[in-house]
Amino acid sequence: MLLTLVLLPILPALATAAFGWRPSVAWLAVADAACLLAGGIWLAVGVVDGDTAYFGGHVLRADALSAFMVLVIATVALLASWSAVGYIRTEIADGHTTAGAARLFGLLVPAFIASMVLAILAANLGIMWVAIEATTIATTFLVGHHRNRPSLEASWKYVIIGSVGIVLAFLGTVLLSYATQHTGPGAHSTLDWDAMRGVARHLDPAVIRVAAVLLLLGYGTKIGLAPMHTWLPDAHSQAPAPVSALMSGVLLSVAFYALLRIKVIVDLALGPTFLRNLLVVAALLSLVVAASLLIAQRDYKRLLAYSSIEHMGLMALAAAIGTPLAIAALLLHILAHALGKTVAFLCSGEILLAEGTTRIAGVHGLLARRPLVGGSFGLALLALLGFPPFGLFASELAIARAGFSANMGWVTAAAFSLLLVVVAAVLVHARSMLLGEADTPSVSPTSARGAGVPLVAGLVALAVIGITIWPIERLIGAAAHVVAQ
Amino acid sequence: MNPGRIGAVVIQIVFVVGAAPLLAGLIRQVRARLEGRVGPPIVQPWRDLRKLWRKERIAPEHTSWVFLTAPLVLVASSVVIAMIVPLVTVALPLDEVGDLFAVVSLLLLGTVFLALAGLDPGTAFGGMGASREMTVAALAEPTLLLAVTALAARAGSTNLAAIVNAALDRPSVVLSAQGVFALVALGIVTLAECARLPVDNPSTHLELTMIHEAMVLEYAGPDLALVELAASMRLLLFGALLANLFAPWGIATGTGVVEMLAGTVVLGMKLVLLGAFLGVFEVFVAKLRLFRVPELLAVSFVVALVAVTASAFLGGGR
Amino acid sequence: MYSQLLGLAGGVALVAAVLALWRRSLLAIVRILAVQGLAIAAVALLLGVHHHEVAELIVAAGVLVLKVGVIPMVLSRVVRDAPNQRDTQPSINTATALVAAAVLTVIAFGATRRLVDLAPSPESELIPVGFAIVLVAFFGLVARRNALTQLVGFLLLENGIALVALVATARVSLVVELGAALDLLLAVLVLQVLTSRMRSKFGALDLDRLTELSD
Amino acid sequence: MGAAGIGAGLGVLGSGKPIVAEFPELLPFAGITIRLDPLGAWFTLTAGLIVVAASLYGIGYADHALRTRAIQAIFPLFCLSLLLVPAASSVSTFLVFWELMALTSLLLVATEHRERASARSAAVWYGVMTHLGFVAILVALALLAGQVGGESFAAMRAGAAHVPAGWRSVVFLLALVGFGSKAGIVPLHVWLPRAHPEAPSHVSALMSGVMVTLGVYGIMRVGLDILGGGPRWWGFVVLALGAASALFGILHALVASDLKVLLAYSTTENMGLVLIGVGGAMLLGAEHATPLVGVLLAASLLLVLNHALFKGLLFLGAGSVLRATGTRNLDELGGLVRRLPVTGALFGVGALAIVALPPLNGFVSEWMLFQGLVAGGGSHVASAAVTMPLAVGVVALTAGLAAATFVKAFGTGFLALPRSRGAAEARESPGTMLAAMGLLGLGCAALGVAPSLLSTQLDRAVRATGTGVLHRPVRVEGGALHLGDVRGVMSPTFIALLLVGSVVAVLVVMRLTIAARDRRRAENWGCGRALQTSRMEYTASSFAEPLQRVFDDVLRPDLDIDVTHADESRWYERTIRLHAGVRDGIEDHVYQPVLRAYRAWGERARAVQNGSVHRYLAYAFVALVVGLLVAR
Repeated sequence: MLLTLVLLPILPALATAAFGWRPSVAWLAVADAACLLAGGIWLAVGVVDGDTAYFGGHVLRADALSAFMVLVIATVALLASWSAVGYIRTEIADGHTTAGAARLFGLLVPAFIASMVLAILAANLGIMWVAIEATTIATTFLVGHHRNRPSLEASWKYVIIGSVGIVLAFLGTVLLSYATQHTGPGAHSTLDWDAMRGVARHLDPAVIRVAAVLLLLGYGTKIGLAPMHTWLPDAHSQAPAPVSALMSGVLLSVAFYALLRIKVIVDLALGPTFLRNLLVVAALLSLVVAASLLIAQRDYKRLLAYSSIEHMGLMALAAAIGTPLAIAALLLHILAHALGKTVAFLCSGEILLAEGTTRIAGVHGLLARRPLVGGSFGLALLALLGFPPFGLFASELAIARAGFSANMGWVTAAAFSLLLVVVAAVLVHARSMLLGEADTPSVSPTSARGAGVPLVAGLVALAVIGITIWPIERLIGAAAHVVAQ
Repeated sequence: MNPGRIGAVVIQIVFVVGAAPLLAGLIRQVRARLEGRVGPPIVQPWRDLRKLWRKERIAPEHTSWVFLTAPLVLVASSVVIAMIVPLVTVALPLDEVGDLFAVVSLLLLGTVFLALAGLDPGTAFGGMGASREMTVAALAEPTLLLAVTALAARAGSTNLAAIVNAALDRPSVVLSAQGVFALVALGIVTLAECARLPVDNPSTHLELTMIHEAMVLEYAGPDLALVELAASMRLLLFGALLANLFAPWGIATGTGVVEMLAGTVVLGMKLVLLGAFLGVFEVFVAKLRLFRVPELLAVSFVVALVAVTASAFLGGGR
Repeated sequence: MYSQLLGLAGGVALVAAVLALWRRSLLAIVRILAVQGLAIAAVALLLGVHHHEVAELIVAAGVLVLKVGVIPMVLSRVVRDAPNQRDTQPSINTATALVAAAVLTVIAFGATRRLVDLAPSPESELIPVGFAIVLVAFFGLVARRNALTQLVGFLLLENGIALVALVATARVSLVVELGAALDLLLAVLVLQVLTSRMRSKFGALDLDRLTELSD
Repeated sequence: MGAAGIGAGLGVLGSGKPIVAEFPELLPFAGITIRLDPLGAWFTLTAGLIVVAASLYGIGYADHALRTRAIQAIFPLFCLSLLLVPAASSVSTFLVFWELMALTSLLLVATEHRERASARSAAVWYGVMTHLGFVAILVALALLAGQVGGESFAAMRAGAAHVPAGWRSVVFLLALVGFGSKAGIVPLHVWLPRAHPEAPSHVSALMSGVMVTLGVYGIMRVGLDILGGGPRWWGFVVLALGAASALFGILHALVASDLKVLLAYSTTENMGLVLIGVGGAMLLGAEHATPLVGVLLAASLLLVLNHALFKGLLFLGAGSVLRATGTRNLDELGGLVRRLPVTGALFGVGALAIVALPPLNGFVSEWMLFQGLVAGGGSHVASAAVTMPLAVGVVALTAGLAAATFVKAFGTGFLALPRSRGAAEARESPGTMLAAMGLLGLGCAALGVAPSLLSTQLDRAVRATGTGVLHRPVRVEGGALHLGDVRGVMSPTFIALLLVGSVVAVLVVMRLTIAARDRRRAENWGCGRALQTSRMEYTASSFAEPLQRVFDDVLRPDLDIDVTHADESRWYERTIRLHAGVRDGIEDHVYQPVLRAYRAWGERARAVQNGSVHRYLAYAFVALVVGLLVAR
């Protein structure tokens, strides 16, 4: 079962390899993502009561947390691949993409999704690391999809900074293993998460401290926490919109998932304070950076990227708080952010196709000219700013409550004050893009038919989880229980 | 409600309506004498009113119902005040209907309607008069309310009967510092509200200086009569209020016929004195420049504020 | 003898990292990388021999092929194609860089002393060396302006980590080790492809030109 | 929906029993818990009344505004959130409704973004200010919830007494900032005169009439009910803010020439008055002068309801004017009372009510406020003895200026001659709009004439504030209004009767004694001029000029005169252009520097992300070194 989940996403890649990129293959990817979603639901039903599923001894494992993440990945994959059908078709029609690049796209996106699923389901922290590093490799060429100077620059920065970060995580993983080796007589080194958790209380604090720093820096790079966030705006703004959606919506969260797994071990070994302090610093730094750079932002895709940094900062805050409520809120935040950011990036893709520019100053009166895309974009931005009824409101509210209950009032207050700056900045930019009269007639072709479906579906889902989460409430509860016991 | 108390109300209305033009005439007479003129007789205002009453009713072009209702409201509000303010007797049946705040608001109601009527015909003078009137009213209103507060703090109630009774019981509270302050403040406001010198000159028709007269420029015939009557009623009411609040002695405390007659006479005497004083005063002051008027009102505001704080600190009658 | 040899290999690796900071010729830097790879392979070999572990021997062979053979070869081919074989002026001058390297080494030793204390042995004595290589190589990454030197810097850094991984964990599963190596190889290939694309788009490998994306 | 609100409000106020409902499966991690107590019910009632009128109005108004379906769908959501905010009984529930209200109103403010840039910038101002408020409220409530270990209002109420005094004050001040920004309290009012005018008028009516009062609700709920009052200085702060808002608001309303801006500033003024009442109550509450506390709170609550009625009416009237003439500028209106007789008359009613003239509802609440303040000044509480008279002075000054303001608004807008073609060709609005206004006008009159209609309800609401007010602060006996132990008595009913009676009496006398029955239309006296045109009229700006001159130290008007000279000689002017205006001083001196700093910060921050991969790596490198040093 678990193996199927890992291999399932590969299917469209094989099809692409065989037939090249064509709409039918792209629709296969959509169907495939739907299957993945179904598989995720099936998995979730199995583990919702706190059970753990294994495959091949201790190669793959899935508990509620993993099942939840699979659901997130599958949901975003569904939306993104749906939108990719029209996106790539339009790009080919406009001459922005060659058949070869499209084929590469069709190959790499499934590989990317598969490696994310592997990272989630890996029982071994080492394999998890390998899978996450694999995502970097798979996405590098996706970032460079357009093969022009900016995208090349972005992919260089992405791969250099990302790789440097991730090898630090490897170093940290090695140190974890080193520590497990010396927990007592007869101990042997392991990277199996269950086994590590078993011996976590006996791990050497000094080693774990160094390991924790390295792992935080390493996975923090992939998560996009300041000050290792620097690649993120470039990569997310240059990648094709469906890839941006996947990267921003889930890749960051998958890295965060890795950090959560680490956190369990580290907290057991050191108590919660050490990692909490580090996370608080990273969270506040991320929020400061995101807020500051949003103020004078000129590019709407970069704006979304900084918004991702902001949300990762919030998640880091939630992780720092670490109470069951905070972790549950963190998970909901992951899901909600994934949906919101996916919709926002998909909209940005439509806008780019239509307007031919990613400059904020180059887009006017979008609501008047393209009500569907403009409206979806606006609503997605509002959702990302944390307005109800969207899911991010519920999760941010819960994070705030958890923060104040956990005696982290000052930090939480500071974080939410920074969110105010974010709101101000984003609203100003949204005004200049969305509002106003349609002064210039739209010259470029209207977006592909059906392009609005994933947008609306994403927004509806986002609103629904803001209002009620009863279908997945137990799953989230069980998943939070994995992290915060 | 016994007939005596209803009678008291009737007496008050009749007194106010009847004596108001006379008071205006008295002031004019005093002024004329002091200026060395013979002056019109004291009943001249009544004669004017009668003359106006017989004239044709005229509505200027472009005016609306506001213009027509304003005189009615103006008179009606003054009549209502006449019914609830203790002028002749303290034992009014309608005392619970309104207190000093209500009186002030009723006065303002009239002012507002008159100002609106000034704007209604759309002439430059009407607008100018309304603008100035509201400027003065806006600044006089707070003084008035503060003075009321000072008086109320003294008596522990804003109801007029209570204030007057308190002064009757303990004359000392009137003859105190805060009493004097409140008197001064109310005096100044009276001049402003009734459009007397030095705020406004009731006898001028020079465009640049007039306030009240500019507003009512378009009125003619019976409507003008109502406006003039109401203006003099307001003057009388203010005067009577001043007199009864600061020198209530002589006012009837019951509703016996003799008692009330005495009260009426005493009130008449007080008003004659006050009118004479006002006449003399007007001879000796000149009209202020319009933009100096707010300064005068500011002074009265401060004085009223002092009165209030003083009464709060000194404990007043409590 | 075993511990001396281990120490020697570690020392060579560290010195290689420092030398890479100093040299400017691209070719020389690639050679330094190969030397460092050799030192790492030697460490793996020593470990394997000493502990009689076949797995370590396989790792040693893998390291030898990858870090001494394939990667330096690929790189030197790129270098030979390069129009200018010398790195441009680094953004930090060499003297300062060398002093910084010394300071970083001290920091690395200081920061990892407790790691050695956990299980003092000839192997764990190399952990600080590995950390020092990581820091020095990282510093080189920051200081160098050429895409190729940055790539080499990354590999140096990775070598440091590989050294730590070798000496710190006796039996990290082979799957993980292989997976990691494969990933790195891919990363290097990706970087190499990017380098050639960069040359065609930008005409040079000067990273200072990569500032179109800002804010 | 509005009717349901009224029903719920009246039901709770009538029976005194709260409506309780829980939906634990809604709103992740919190659940929705509803408990509508009499205090909340008072506000729900207020909201319900205006919602009914605004919705009715919207039927006719919608062809003018709210063209898209999406926007039309938002309006009911906004109404719903207004009705539900007072019913929330847990932090999360409250905040979700609160933000829903903010979001929907934000979208409604932006409705007319295609037409006007001012609507676009208003939306941004509003969005940011409302979020500022939200953050403050969130922090305040979450902080308190964290301190007491429960997020239901009941738990917070029970636990608040054990929270250290310092934290209580922090909570209170933050709540004051948050709710104050919603209530448009100076200096957090800047969004209000921007956003309220830009929204479609029936939305303005809801925002100005109901939404801002929910800010007051929040202050009452948190300050009085949950925290149970506090030290004396809380009252001082609220009182001072209220006084500043009242004066500032009315002065700017006085000089505003945009009808809806004028109304918006007047909202700030009225909220200031309400807060004077609340602040006075808190001040006296700290001294245990409970009977007066009840009186002042009753005055505040009644003013809230009254303000909703007349401000709703005025905004609806303004919308009707806007629809008919296409302009909100008073200097371009005029003569509308003949073109729009019903709108004109109803606007007049609203104007008289807001000036607090008998026999309308504004008078009753203002009278109660005065009585409370005067009695408070006379009480033996030293601090109150100093502040209350000052508060009376402020309220009094405000009342005077409000009279001038609304005489200006009604007089120049509806009377005299039309000053533009739009005004001259205005057409009366459809019946639904007029009915909506009529409803509110009726409400103003009914509450003005017979406050006994709601006196028991008001009484219950006051006692639900948890200030220990046990006896009845408001009683109506024999038509007369009695307040607690205040000795002042007044009967609005009788005043109304006497006024009407007197008018009728005068009419009868005139009818009996005057020979001439008909009126003759005659030309105005033109002082010798033949021509009488609208150009000669006093405009709104000129009307307010004398008072502006009086207060120019506060208002600091701009005055620019551009003179273009003729080529031949500089003694002959070709054109003279006068530009005069009053800018919001708080905006210029408080917000603009902040905005400049904000932008400068944004520009400076760009250097962080300058594109250099070396710099980026350096960040990570420094992080690594620092991290390793920390980990030691």
